[in-house]
Amino acid sequence: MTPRHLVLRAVAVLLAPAILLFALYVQFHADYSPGGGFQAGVVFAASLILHALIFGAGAARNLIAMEHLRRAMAAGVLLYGLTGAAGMTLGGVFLDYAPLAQSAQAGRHVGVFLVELGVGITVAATIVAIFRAFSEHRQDIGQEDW
Amino acid sequence: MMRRLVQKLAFLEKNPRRVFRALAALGGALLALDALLWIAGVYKNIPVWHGLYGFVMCVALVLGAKAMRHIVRRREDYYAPRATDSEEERQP
Amino acid sequence: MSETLALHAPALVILLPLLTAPLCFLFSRAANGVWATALLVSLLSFLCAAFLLEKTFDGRVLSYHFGGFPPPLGIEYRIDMMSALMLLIVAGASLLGLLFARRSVARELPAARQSAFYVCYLLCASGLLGVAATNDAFNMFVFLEISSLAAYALIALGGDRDRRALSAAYNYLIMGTIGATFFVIGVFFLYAATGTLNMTDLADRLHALPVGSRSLYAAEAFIIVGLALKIALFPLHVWLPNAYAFAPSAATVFLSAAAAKVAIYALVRFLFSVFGLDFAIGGETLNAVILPTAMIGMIIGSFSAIFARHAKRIFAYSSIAQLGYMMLGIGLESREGLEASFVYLFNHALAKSAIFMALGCIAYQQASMKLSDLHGIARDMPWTMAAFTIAALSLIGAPLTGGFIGKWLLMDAALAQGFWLIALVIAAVSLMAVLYVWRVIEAAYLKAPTGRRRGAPRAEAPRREAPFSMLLPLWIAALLSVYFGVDTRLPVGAAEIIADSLEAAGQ
Amino acid sequence: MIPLIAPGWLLLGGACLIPFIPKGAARTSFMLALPLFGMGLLWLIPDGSLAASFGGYAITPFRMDGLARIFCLIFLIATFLSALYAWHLRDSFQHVSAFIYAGAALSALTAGDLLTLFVFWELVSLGSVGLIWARRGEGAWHTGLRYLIWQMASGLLLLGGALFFFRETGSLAFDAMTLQSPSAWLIFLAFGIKAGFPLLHNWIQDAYPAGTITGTVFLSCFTTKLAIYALARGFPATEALIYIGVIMTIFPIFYAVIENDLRRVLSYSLNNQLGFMVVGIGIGTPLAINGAVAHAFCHIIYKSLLFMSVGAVMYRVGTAKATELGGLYRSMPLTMIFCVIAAASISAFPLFSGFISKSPILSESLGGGYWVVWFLLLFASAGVFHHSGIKIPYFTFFAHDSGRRVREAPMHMLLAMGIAAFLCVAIGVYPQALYAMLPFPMGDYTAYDAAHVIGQLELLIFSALAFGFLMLSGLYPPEVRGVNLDWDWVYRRVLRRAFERIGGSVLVLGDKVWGYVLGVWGVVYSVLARFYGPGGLMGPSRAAGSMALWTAILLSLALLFAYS
Repeated sequence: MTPRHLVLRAVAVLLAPAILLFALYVQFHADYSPGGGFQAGVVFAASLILHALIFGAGAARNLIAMEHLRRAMAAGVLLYGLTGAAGMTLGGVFLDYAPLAQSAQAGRHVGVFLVELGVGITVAATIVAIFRAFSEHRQDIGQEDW
Repeated sequence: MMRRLVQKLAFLEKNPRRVFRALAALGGALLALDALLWIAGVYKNIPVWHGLYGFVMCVALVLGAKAMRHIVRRREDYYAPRATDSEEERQP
Repeated sequence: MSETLALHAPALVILLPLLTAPLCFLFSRAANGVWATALLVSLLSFLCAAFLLEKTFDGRVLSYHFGGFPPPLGIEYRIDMMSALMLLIVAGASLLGLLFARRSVARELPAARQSAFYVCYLLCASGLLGVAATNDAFNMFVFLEISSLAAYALIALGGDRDRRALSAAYNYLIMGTIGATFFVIGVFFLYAATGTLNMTDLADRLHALPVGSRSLYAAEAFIIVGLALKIALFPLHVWLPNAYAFAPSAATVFLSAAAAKVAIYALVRFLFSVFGLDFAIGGETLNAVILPTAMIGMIIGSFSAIFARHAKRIFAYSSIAQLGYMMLGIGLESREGLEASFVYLFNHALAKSAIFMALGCIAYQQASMKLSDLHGIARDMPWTMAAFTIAALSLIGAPLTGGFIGKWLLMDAALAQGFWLIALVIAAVSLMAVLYVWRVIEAAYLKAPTGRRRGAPRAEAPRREAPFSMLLPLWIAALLSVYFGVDTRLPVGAAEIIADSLEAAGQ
Repeated sequence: MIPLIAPGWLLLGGACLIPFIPKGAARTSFMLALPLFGMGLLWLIPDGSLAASFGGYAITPFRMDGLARIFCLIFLIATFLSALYAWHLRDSFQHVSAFIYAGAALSALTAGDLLTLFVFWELVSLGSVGLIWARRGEGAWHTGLRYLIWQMASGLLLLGGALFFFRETGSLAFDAMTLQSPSAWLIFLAFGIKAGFPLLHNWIQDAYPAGTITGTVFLSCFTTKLAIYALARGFPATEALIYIGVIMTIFPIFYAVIENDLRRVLSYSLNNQLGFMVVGIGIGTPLAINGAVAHAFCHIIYKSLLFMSVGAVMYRVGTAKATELGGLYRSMPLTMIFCVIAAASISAFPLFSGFISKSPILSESLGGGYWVVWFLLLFASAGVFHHSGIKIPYFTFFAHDSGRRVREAPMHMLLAMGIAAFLCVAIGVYPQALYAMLPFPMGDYTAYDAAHVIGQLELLIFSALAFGFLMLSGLYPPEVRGVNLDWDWVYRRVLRRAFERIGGSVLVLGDKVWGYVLGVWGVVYSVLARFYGPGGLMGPSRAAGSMALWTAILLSLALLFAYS
């Protein structure tokens, strides 16, 4: 296979880590500055999608298997839910983070951090998965089958 | 006991007029008793009414029904096959 | 312990299935394991719902504040009698459906998709439970979407057996999305006008607003139409028959028992609790719209059922007719009407799930659900068809079954307002139900079984009775539908409380 | 002490157990024990009622008082006798049907409200139709359906009546009503169907001869007498009933005279006997009601005895048609004796049960000044004797010898018939025992005074003479095979033909119209298909597009309503 679009590939290789880093920034500074799990997840996914666009579906599959994406989707939701439930078991109500640490404020820090992380993971994984699903779609029902 | 009963009935069956005459005699006796009691003032019913009425109406009933039969009777399989009666189903 | 449970039950009833779903997705490969987990969780959820029902039976209202933020700031779950009854119906249907599902799913779905089925099932259940529990309009939308998306997937899973399931799911997806969009547009209008999403708070603020706010009228119109789509109210019912007919049997059981009912609940919640009957589309207008559409839906649904040839589709159309009954009670806008609707809803959930379970048992034994292929099936599957007959009697409204009390109350409610015509339509549609049920009974009991079918998809073993694990939930549902026809304390008692509170709110 | 289980519920519960008991002696003993237990319960249960709530309505699922008690007693006796008569039967379907039927009828007797009554009223229909369907065959199937439609119509009328009644009065209690509101008329009609009112009566003569041998014995006991009970409870002293009842006593006797199928003769005679009871209820004095109730009591015994004896003949010979029978006294003398006892009872010979129960009704019609009614009832009494008293035994056991030599009826049938015959005589000889159980006190009333006894004897003897005279003179119409058209001809033949005829022409017309519709639709479809069809403008699925259109229409309507 001869390498083509050398410029694009070079730029993508340079950009991708930066985008990932930015995604993490948006993720972890969300409680003080604009951002949050959702936005971070999208940004994160953008880098993976960029990778797939430039290097092709095969490379993307090698990078992260669909199986792992699915797991990540579920794991993110679970992280969110379990953090909420943890507040519940420790004496508060669902999504009440105050009991998570010594002081209420510290608890809320931990809680929001974990919850946003869960959101971020799920969103990133889902968006990549949707992209994959479309890009790898095979036509298995013909027009006339309807 | 049953056998004697059956024999007696068989005798009566062969002599229907005898049965009829016995019945008529019983009826006559009843009419007489009815009239006597009425004369004696035991009750105030109209005497012999029941007997005459019963006789006349029964004859009328049977003759009326006989006439009616001309209008309403149809062959037995009139409603077939959507009807059943008191007979074992016959094989076609 | 009881106090802790009372505190958390409103959240637990939904969170249990909601969190178990991704858990199952993450960790389990074996379908049986996922099934067992789902069953356990459904049971716990059902117990929570029963507990909540018991707690609210004296008219008490339980409130749960998410994250400790009091309403209207935070999201509130508010369990009153109506919510509790819906929770019980959904959780109960989910439990019965899961009991039924194991063998049915193992037969109908390829091994690779069986775990996915249970995950979607749990998600759908948690979504429906969430709609019933939440008191936050936007949160309701979210749960509505969770349940709908899961339902689309559930229906599409039938595609391995019958490709038409895919198209049915697609249609449902389009229509469901339109419905949800309309709903959320309505909610946004409300939010724009009042600045709150908490429904209790919404009701208060709406009534404080000057009359004649146009955006509120639009909001109500959008919400009614959006939910009508989810309910499959005539003429927006077209997606339903195929969706129910081609979904996997276990999915049909659950969806038919719970999905449309929850949408009805949401509609009642908005019409009576949030807007109130003196609002724009209320009172006379609502009468004029809902009553005729409900009646036409009843008649058209019944006719379609009479002429349908596919056993599952017969009862899918019958569902449209039956939903018409429930809407009729709501359209009457009286205490009696609402009471009748909820009793009907409860009993219909039982009877319909039993019927679809019976059909599922048949589907377990033979691929074709065409009426002509069911000839003489009662000889091979006597227990299945006996339970089917019992449930069908309840659907018709025979005395001593749950359906009877529902129809009786509905007719009584119609007569109470002098709607003779409606009472007559109810009676006529019941007779039509006799007709379509009779077609199935006739095929199953009276027709001689046809010989080997030509071109049968696979060499079929002789038909046998369905396995015990499928008959058990079927008989539970069938017997319950008789039990609640005799001992009416639970459905009628609950419906009375609901009607009282709605009447109070609607004034 | 109400928590004792009601006898009817006991029988219903028993009916559910029957299929699980092995066929044979165990099951039949169980079936005999049920009504005996029921009698024990009946004895233990005091008067009173049980209040309950059903779907928010106050109902009375159980009520016991004098009227209900005596009907319960006779229903239990009848169940016992019929079950004994059916000892030989090995058909689970019939067993269960019969006991559901009997249990439902008993439960309906003790229903204190219209809703409960309706429920068991329908269950009576369902249970009883099984006894007809058990004949198995196309004819029985259709007859059963016709029967069921009549019964269901009665049930629906009752349901509608109950609904309206509740709307009018706010209560569902089943007590005396007056024919002044639509609800009362609906309920009246519902009772009327089951009681065999004129023009609503045909199901009796249609269905009862179609039942199985043992099934018809059950059938003859419960349905119609339940209706009599309901009329006595709901519409006592309703004058219309007197005239309805008189017509019921008169017209069936004409049919009974010319009918060939003896079980159908008995069905007509049953209709005629119901007429006497309806008249009694219509007169409505305590004595007349007592008479009606007592007549129902005696009637159940002697009518079932008649059906049993004819059934026994049918069991041995295979037919119950007068043309095929005759001379059977040689083979079945005991059956003959029981049949004659029943015939004497239904004809109201003194010392037999019919006499002591019919006299109060006749006396009261005279006492109430209904002269014409009295004349007609007297005529009907003579007629009863003619067709049930003479015709049934005569053509079965005597007349011309059919040459059939069969065995006597089986032991259990003889036993059942013997008990019934004993009861017929016992009640006739010692009526005070029955009188004491009647709902109203009888005072010092006695049927046995000279006027009654002599008048009745005279009537009967001269009726017999008339029969003899007609037979000897050859005027009596010979027995011939055939069916006689009754009112049911209208719906079984005329309406059916008309329906087929009209249906045919509608179909022809419909085909033409349909042709045009299809033509137009073809054009419309091709246009629509261009837009909605596969690959068309609106995408691959037509349904989604049209649904979205509907959504838009509905939304605009809703908005229109909102802004209007």
